[in-house]
Amino acid sequence: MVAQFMSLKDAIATCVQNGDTIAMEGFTHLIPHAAGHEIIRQQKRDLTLIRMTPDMIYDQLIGAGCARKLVFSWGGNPGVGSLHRLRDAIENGWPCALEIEEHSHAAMANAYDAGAAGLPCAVFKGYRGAELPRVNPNIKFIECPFTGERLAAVPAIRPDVAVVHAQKANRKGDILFEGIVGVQKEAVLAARKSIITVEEIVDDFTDIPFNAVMLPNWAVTAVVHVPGGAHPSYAQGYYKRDNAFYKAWDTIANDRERFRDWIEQHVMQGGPQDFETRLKAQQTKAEA
Amino acid sequence: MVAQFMSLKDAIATCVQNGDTIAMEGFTHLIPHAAGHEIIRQQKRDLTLIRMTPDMIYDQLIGAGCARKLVFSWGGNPGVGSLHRLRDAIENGWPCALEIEEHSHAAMANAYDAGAAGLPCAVFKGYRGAELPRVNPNIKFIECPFTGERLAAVPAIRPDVAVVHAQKANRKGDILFEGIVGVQKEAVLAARKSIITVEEIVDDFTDIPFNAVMLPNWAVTAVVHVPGGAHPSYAQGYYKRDNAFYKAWDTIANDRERFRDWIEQHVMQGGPQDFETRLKAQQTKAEA
Amino acid sequence: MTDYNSTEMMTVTAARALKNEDVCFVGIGMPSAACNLARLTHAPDITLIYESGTIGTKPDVLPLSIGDGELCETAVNTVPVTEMFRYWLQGGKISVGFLGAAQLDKFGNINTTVIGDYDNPKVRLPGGGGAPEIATSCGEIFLVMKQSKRGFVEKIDFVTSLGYGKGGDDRASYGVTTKGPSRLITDLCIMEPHPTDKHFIVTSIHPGVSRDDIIAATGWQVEFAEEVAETPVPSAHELQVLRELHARTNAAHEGQ
Amino acid sequence: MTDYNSTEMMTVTAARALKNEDVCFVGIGMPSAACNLARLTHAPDITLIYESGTIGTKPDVLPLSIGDGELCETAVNTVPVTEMFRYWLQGGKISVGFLGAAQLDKFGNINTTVIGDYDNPKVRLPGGGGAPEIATSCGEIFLVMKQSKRGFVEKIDFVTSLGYGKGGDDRASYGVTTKGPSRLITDLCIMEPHPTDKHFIVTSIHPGVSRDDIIAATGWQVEFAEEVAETPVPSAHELQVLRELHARTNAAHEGQ
Repeated sequence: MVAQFMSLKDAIATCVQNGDTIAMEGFTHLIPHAAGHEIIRQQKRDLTLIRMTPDMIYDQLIGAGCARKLVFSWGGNPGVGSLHRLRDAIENGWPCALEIEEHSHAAMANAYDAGAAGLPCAVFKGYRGAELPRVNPNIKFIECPFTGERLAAVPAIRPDVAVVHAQKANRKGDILFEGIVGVQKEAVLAARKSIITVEEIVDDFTDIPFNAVMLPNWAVTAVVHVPGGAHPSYAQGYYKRDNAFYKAWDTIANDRERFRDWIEQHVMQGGPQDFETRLKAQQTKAEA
Repeated sequence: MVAQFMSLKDAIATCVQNGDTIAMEGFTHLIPHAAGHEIIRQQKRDLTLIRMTPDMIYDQLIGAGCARKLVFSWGGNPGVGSLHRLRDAIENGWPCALEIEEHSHAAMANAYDAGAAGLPCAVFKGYRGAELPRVNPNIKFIECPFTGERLAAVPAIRPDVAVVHAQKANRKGDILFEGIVGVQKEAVLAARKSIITVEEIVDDFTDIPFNAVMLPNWAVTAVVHVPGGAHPSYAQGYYKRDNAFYKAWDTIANDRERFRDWIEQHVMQGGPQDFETRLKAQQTKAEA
Repeated sequence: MTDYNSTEMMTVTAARALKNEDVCFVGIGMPSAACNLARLTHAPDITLIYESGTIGTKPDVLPLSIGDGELCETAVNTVPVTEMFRYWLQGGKISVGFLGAAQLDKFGNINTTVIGDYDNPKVRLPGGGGAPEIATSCGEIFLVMKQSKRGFVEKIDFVTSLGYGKGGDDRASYGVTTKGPSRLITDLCIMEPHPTDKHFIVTSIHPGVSRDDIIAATGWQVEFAEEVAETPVPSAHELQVLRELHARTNAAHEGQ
Repeated sequence: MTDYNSTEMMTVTAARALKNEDVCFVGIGMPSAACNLARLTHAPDITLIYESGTIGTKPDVLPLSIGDGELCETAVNTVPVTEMFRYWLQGGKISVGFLGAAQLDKFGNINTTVIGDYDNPKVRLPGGGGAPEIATSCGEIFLVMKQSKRGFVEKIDFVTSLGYGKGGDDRASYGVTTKGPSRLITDLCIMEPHPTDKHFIVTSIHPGVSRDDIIAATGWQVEFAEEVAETPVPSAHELQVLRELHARTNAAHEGQ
């Protein structure tokens, strides 16, 4: 099955079901914010959300009541502080209870790698002397059959759907990632279905390097053209991280009502086209 | 310790000791032939040679009596036929007995990956229903602690020295690989010491892609400038594979005396500078 | 009978087994010719993958080795060999694997390791290479091999790569969930596995070949399907494309 | 006393602990400032690695997050996060890891997970992120943290990342072969582990700080070395470089 070009609305409606396990990845860079908003707009529920760094995008999904469970390794607003919606869900069950499965970055990176590699589990040198194995039954230990060395094991991540943002697709639906590439390729290869939002669709990839980080069209389910779709995260070569908005989020998310208003105004009444608009506004401001 | 620029003679003399375990890699592309010849010239002995595809380069080392053991997954002259020196060593112990440890490509690729990753073993879905586990005690099976699935395990490859060829180094000793990159990066990261021969030394790498396949200078021991050093293998962007010589090797290697004469003339009485000369001769011929 | 030889018949028949949407792991030699013939005729969008890491390659000439520069230059993407075996092959992304063999048994188990005893071989063959995991990780396997009593044997000397094992459900008993060798294409006929026992049965005979020819070239008791088809002959177009491919290839390799 | 504040004292002291040949895994915040100060002063060739995959990065301004574009643009190479944690961190390629904490005990075990009970936390902190494996895979660990009784506690609520465990040889009992937290740099002093028991001992006190200041800001029984040094004050050059770095950073982040 070769990648289909779709609208964001259709891609989320077709690929994401209530109760699904979803990995939305992007390590600071290329975070699929537009796709996250579409999931909120379509009021998907009971999702298990997987992400190494559940930052603003998951704060929004959790605060909007889309998530039942979170699998993660670091939940904060980097350089700013707490994720207030995430904490409110964990500490107070608002707007609904949130089950958590907590790992380290190394465990999750290895679990994505194992998922992409078709393995049932990842084996790594991890969690030595750490306490997470006490509270997370999905951390076990095995012995190297040659040396007897004790190694940690975690289940491979195999999401129903991976959602990522990339710089470019070509007209065939092949995808190109550049810069900080995170675990996006692994997440897509590990998932049953995948949605890739992209900044730009180009005619062909004839001028890209031999060893570029990319996905061929037959390894992808849906490709969606959403310029600015990573904002306030960034897309290397297109626009910078909107650090000011990450700081502003701290205030918005710190109050339930203010958060609800923000979601209502910017997500429920918005659409994917807003991201390009927002970007242009930001760029105009920067140039001023 | 930052990479040192050395002559090929000094690099082999400094880094390679009799009895060492050596991985010389290059998957058809970028095979370090010049370095192999220097090992023969310096009459290194009792080496354990590791390589997925022990083709002409290991045929030469084995025929010249450098090796005591071979760890491999496919031993042939691709598209041409047998490796006569390898077969003569295995079947007749000439010029000396050769112990073999045989794997599949998947096993060795995973074992290099595990070596680079600092793991004692690689765990993968392999050798199912295959007979190699009966004859190779370094293939074992473990169970996934979550699913009970039976998975193969092999020891990580951790060579004393990795020897590879690359297109470029910059003046700091950072290394760039392009095209078919094989397992070279993994081999270097898995090894205690490494020797990289390169086609070219450039001032800097400012124009290479963010996600290029490369090694920083502090992950490399010795960098050696040997233009043409992969011949008759090839270097993408520099020269093509000398398929005619791979075919000619079949005749040279099929006879012990002819092989000895060839080694005496082209290796023992030769030097690293011959590779550039050979390349120019080949190119002149191709242009004629 | 049109003007073609038995190798061309085998190659064209193997090429026809491939579909436009296949993702195919290509071995060197005959598989490479068949896969590229398919790409140059009825399956222009087929994805050809070589174990050197080249994904979606479109070589103009056949590579001598699985890592020729042409493969990388014409590929959609080139990945490290570790990634090729881990994410793409083991990850279950390949629909068809093409394999040949030195020895083959009626259950499609193949030997490319040794003739004779492993520790004291009569002939030391190149070894398994990618085959042991190609055989179990690809969606299905097409075997391509010229028939002879030396190659098609009752018992192979070494099981390099699993086919249907001892037949029946034996393949699944190793934890293997893929289909296995669903087609064996030779210079004489096409064989397919028995629905339950999984031994190969002749289902189509190439034009001009007799049942006795097949029996004479097979080391096991040959079984014929109730209805045996006649394999369609190569078309003039297929033969032309194949011959041009070989001519380009020879010119390129000799020219060096 | 020259004109500097205690945070600057801490940052400069941490920077000085780094050597020109170090390969350093950098966390965000204080570690990032210290590492880049080292690079801009006495250790121009230091290799700074951020867990986002950027190797040998030379940012002109401090990143707000560990994955800002500036890190990639100025790096020698940027690798996938899987590779960063597998080949570079777990592969033993990093000489120094810089960590902070919410809670710390006298054996250098750190908590960045929860205050209170894990299942019913008083405060849910961000979690371990890269720290559990940074703490065990790097050649040695430098801890940087402002001192307070709330942070420097007798018993941490959750062991996110291993220091010396229960002290003595406990760290090695987990199969960990790296050195562990060899230096704790605070706004008041430098502590180093006892040679055998491994609890932290004050080895150097920052100018203008008294022993009572340290005791008052520490939740465990403070031990002082037989000979306690006075930490050298920041040089004018170091202060200038650090302040310019912060000024550039603030301008860049506010300007967006």
